[in-house]
Amino acid sequence: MEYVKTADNGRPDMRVNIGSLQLENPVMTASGTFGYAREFENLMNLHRLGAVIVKGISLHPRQGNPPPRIVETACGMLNAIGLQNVGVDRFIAEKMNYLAGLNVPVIVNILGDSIAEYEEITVRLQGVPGVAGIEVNISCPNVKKGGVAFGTDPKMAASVTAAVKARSKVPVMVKLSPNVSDIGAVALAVQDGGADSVSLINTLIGMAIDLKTRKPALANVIGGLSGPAIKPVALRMVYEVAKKVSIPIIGIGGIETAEDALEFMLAGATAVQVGTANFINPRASEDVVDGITAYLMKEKLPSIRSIIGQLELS
Amino acid sequence: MEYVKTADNGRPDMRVNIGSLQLENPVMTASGTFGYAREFENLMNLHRLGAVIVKGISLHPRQGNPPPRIVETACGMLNAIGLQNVGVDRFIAEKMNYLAGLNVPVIVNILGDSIAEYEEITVRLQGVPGVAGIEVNISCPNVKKGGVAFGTDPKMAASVTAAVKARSKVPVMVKLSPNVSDIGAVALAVQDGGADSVSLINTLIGMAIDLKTRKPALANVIGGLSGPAIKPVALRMVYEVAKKVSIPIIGIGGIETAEDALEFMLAGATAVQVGTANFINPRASEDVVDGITAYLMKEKLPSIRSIIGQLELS
Amino acid sequence: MSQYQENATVTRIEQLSEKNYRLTFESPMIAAATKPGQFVMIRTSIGKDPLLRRPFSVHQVLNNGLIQIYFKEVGRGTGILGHAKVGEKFSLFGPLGRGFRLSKDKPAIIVGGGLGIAPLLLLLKENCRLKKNCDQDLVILGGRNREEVEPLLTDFKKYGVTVRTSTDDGSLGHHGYVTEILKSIPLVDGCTVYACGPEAMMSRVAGICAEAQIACQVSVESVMACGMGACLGCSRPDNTGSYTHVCLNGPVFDAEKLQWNM
Amino acid sequence: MSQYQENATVTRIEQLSEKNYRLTFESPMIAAATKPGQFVMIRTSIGKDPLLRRPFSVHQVLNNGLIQIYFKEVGRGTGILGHAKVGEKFSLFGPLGRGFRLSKDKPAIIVGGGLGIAPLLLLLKENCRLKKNCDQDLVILGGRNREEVEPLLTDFKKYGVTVRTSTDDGSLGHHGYVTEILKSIPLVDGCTVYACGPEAMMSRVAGICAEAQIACQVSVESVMACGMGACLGCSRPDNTGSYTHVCLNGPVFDAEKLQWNM
Ligand SMILES: Cc1cc2nc3c(=O)[nH]c(=O)nc-3n(C[C@H](O)[C@H](O)[C@H](O)COP(=O)(O)OP(=O)(O)OC[C@H]3O[C@@H](n4cnc5c(N)ncnc54)[C@H](O)[C@@H]3O)c2cc1C
Ligand SMILES: Cc1cc2nc3c(=O)[nH]c(=O)nc-3n(C[C@H](O)[C@H](O)[C@H](O)COP(=O)(O)OP(=O)(O)OC[C@H]3O[C@@H](n4cnc5c(N)ncnc54)[C@H](O)[C@@H]3O)c2cc1C
Ligand SMILES: Cc1cc2nc3c(=O)[nH]c(=O)nc-3n(C[C@H](O)[C@H](O)[C@H](O)COP(=O)(O)O)c2cc1C
Ligand SMILES: Cc1cc2nc3c(=O)[nH]c(=O)nc-3n(C[C@H](O)[C@H](O)[C@H](O)COP(=O)(O)O)c2cc1C
Ligand code: FES
Ligand code: FES
Repeated sequence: MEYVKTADNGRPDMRVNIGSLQLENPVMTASGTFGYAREFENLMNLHRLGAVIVKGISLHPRQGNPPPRIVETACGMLNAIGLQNVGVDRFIAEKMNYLAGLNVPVIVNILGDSIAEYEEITVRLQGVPGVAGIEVNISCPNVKKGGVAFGTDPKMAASVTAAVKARSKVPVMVKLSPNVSDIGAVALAVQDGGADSVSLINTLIGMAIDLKTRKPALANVIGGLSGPAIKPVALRMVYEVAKKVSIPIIGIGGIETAEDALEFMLAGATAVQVGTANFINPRASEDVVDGITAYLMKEKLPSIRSIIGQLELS
Repeated sequence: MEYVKTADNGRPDMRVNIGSLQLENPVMTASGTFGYAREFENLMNLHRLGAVIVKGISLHPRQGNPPPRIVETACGMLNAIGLQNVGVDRFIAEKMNYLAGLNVPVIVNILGDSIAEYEEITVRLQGVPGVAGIEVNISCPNVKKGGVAFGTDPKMAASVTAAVKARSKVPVMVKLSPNVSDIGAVALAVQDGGADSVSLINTLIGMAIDLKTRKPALANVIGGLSGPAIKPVALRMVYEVAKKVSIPIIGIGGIETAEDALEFMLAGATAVQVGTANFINPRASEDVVDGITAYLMKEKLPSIRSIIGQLELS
Repeated sequence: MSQYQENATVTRIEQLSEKNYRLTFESPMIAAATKPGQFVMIRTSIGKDPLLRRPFSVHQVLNNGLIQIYFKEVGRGTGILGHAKVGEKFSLFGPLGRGFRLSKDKPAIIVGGGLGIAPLLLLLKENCRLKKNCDQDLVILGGRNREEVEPLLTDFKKYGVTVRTSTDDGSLGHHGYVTEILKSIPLVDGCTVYACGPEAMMSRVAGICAEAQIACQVSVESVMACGMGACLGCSRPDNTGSYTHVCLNGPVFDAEKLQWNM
Repeated sequence: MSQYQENATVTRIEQLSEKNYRLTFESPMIAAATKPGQFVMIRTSIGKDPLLRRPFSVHQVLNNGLIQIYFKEVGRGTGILGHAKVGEKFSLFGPLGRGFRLSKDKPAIIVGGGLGIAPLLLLLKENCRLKKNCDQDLVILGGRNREEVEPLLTDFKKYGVTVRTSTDDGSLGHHGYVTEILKSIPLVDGCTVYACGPEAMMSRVAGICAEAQIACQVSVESVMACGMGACLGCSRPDNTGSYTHVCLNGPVFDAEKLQWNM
């Protein structure tokens, strides 16, 4: 990796590379927690993000699950949105124009029910101005078909990766599911499949029950657990994957503050994604950027890259 | 199952059967969170428990991990006790006498590095007065050898179960790890191996980092996540396993109150274990017993058994 | 459509009945931007539990940048707010959502049940300001008992509007439901019914208005994570067989645009 | 060895320096049972976060069932306690652990550094009560600066004992460490040193006492989940190459029984 020092303004160098993707800073927004970015334009400075990852896009529009779709749990939340989205064509037509106008790389999170669907979405996204990368969601627990299997079986994960990679000119990030016995094995398979990077973790599969009604709290019965509650699991998985793969890792799971983000980077993440925290503090991702900068200045570290993987084991 | 109504005192019938084990109520204490019960004798009425499960016992004494062994996380905690225990012989000699004097079934949680070790501990526990059951820990994430593999691979899990079962005259409960892709498959294997019941979940593997020192917060680097944070994952797994197996299920994970316990029972658990909550409220397990009784009376339900698995799906 | 995160200080606490509270916050930016029917998301804890913000309709906007919410203690979040102290600060985020569409010359019938009364005071205020004179308008407020309804009456009556009441136990006004009052009055052509209350009540109001072929706007609830369109959690079936989102397209909807279980 | 969970009311709050507070609780059962060096576990949140109780040495036992803790605001739990209001209730659990072993006729040298001063006031009180006269005894208190040490001096001095002080910045007493004072005084045969403070300080005290061959009791810390022997989380290397548990066998240990990094 080669970083040209553009300006010597005394501020720490926040740039990181995710494969060929160069980011001004390591803070992205997690898919499904930041809408299509525009929702946040009055609430924060979108241009200060490292990258924007948009809500998962499928080949055809999806209506999503009936309500209730969310329920709060201890220090976390469950969601079963059911991947509601407008489909790749309307996404390109209606959302990409605005996104392309942002000064930050836009990464499109995609999901399919079959390898053919993943391929087709990838093909349609090629050449669309503003699409800087693809994040392949092989881990969504909410849809009965596809999702779970792709992310759980290393061979399947490698196949999807290879299929998307073969059709993509932009870098491919594969998003791993935590609901597996050996996430390191899946990460390795995905690396072998050609992934430029891996992001982790997606949500843990969970459930909540309303004792009053004796019904599941979510209409979909099960949902994805996110938020601070899952951070210890996410950190452990990033650490585990970092020992296995050589491609960059993007850490996700319960990140609310710069401290959280820096912990993920110490564990081996090159960048991070802020998810559920956006709901609680719409400025969370920008606050994380500010906080990392402040930390580096306080610690007199010239570059964020000197943090990555620097966990000290005694 | 056959329940003789002993007294018609207007109070709900709290009895449940775990295979041939008859419990006065469905509330047990989780292994490793209740010492050897005696620690709590001045703090609650031990005789009111459904069962006591003691700290995991190995063939030989184990010193456990260096400190720090615990760290708090969002709505949870990580522990890496490292299965410190006095070994099965000293356990029998020093602890069982007191435990046998309690008016409640005592279930001994065991763990080994090999099938032979599990067998040997089982053999030594046979005929010891007061030992009402064995809980086989195939899921502990803290010890490098053994633990993880047994709980992750359905075949291995079945083998351990069969080996212990073959040598035990008392009922065998197998405690499942949540760190797997398909807990239903492991549960089924364990049932096929002859388990009388399954208990779940053990802790999720997690990690915490101290940004100030840039070191892992636990000396053991990784540890087991417990407490309210994991409850949604535990509930989901109980629900999933209940759809697969026909043997009784004991629900564990973040249970603090009677409401929590009742949710697990709706999801399909015949009984529950109270773990981390014992640290916060030493009376937690007795409070859960009281709370369940109060709930049944309020709802005018004559028996706790009418709750089990009664989750309403619309 | 500007929204703000404000660290708002509690300036006044009124316990209006056993579980119902009215809190006044100093929140000048949100106060200046709020329209009737919009809501705020309030962070109730300093820790990570309860994690999510809680949605509350803006009940009143007062001078000097003050806003009020009127709420019932039903769980942990509202429990924390119910025990707030003057001087305490909470993070408010808003104003959010689409509020009521007011009309200068159409008679308004404002129907509130229980805590659904909350957004209607600001609605009435704006309605009367717009019309200068609102003596053609009617307010119907209902609740479980006198304690729940009476404390709010003066605030509504000060706008010179006719206020009728009902209570489930008959302790104040009509013994029964607000919908029975609504049903009993002549619904003049061109008038608009504005309603907020329990789902069953609104469903009934929607039915009455559909039958009488008059406009009906309802403010509905939904669980919410973000309150601003980012999570897609607040879905509600609409009349097309698809879902609409309460935080973005509501909380106020034309009743006919929603699906009702009648 | 009776322990209690008590819902204790805060009756007094003293901010002794920038981050250091002294809280008085009405906790009659714990107050009656506490011996010097024992501690209580306090639940700081009403929600599930922070989840675990926090350990604090009992600083003083007063009349009328009151106990005090003296603590520094270092994180979320102590942050909540630092912002407590008179009348607020917290769940206290205690008394826990093994305290100091006092002796009626041996001179005592009591050495406290920083927040380690907390348990020493009750120790001194009991020590003087036991001996009737403690003018042979010596108290050495140290801290970062005058602000940290001075507010506690009157409380210690009222027992008629000699109190010497040190501060890191020299703003009060000896400019340097308490261990330098300890080192500089003659350690009479048969006296006991009681110490509580930062790890490095206690390690040094243990070394000085070992060299002088006099008894030394230290109160040490450890992360704790349960505080009562159930979790085995509070392990600390002892002098046998094994682990001891701070909550059960401590927090007060004979210094020679522990492993020290010197
Ligand atoms: C747009 C909007 C505006 C609202 N305005 C008001 C208002 O002005 N005044 C007011 O009192 N409430 C209002 N609510 C409802 C309010 O948000 C909930 O009462 C609150 O979130 C409950 O939080 P809690 O932590 O106290 O309850 P929780 O601990 O989360 O839940 C406790 C109990 O309350 C129930 N509950 C949770 N959320 C709701 C809800 N949205 N409606 C009804 N019951 C619920 C739960 O099912 C549970 O049984 C509004 C909701 C929305 C979506
Ligand atoms: C037996 C015993 C008695 C104690 N008595 C006192 C006392 O009388 N007065 C007092 O002020 N403190 C005392 N402590 C320490 C006190 O328990 C901690 O300061 C407190 O738990 C911190 O909680 P927190 O939520 O504010 O900090 P957290 O948010 O948990 O942590 C914030 C920071 O404080 C550090 N920290 C956490 N625990 C400790 C600890 N045990 N010691 C030092 N730093 C810690 C963390 O590493 C972190 O950097 C005692 C500890 C023990 C074990
Ligand atoms: C409401 C919601 C919707 C989500 N939708 C998606 C999605 O469409 N695609 C995806 O890959 N992940 C999705 N996620 C997962 C997040 O991107 C993220 O991986 C997860 O929430 C963990 O991070 P957090 O704890 O910071 O939220 C969603 C999460 C939430 C809470
Ligand atoms: C400190 C600690 C020690 C534990 N030790 C054991 C053990 O020895 N054997 C075992 O099977 N589980 C052990 N567990 C796991 C618990 O029994 C339980 O499965 C887990 O904590 C989840 O339940 P909870 O969330 O209610 O704590 C331990 C848990 C904790 C917190
Ligand atoms: S609450 Fe998040 S989209 Fe409506
Ligand atoms: S703190 Fe749990 S055993 Fe000491």
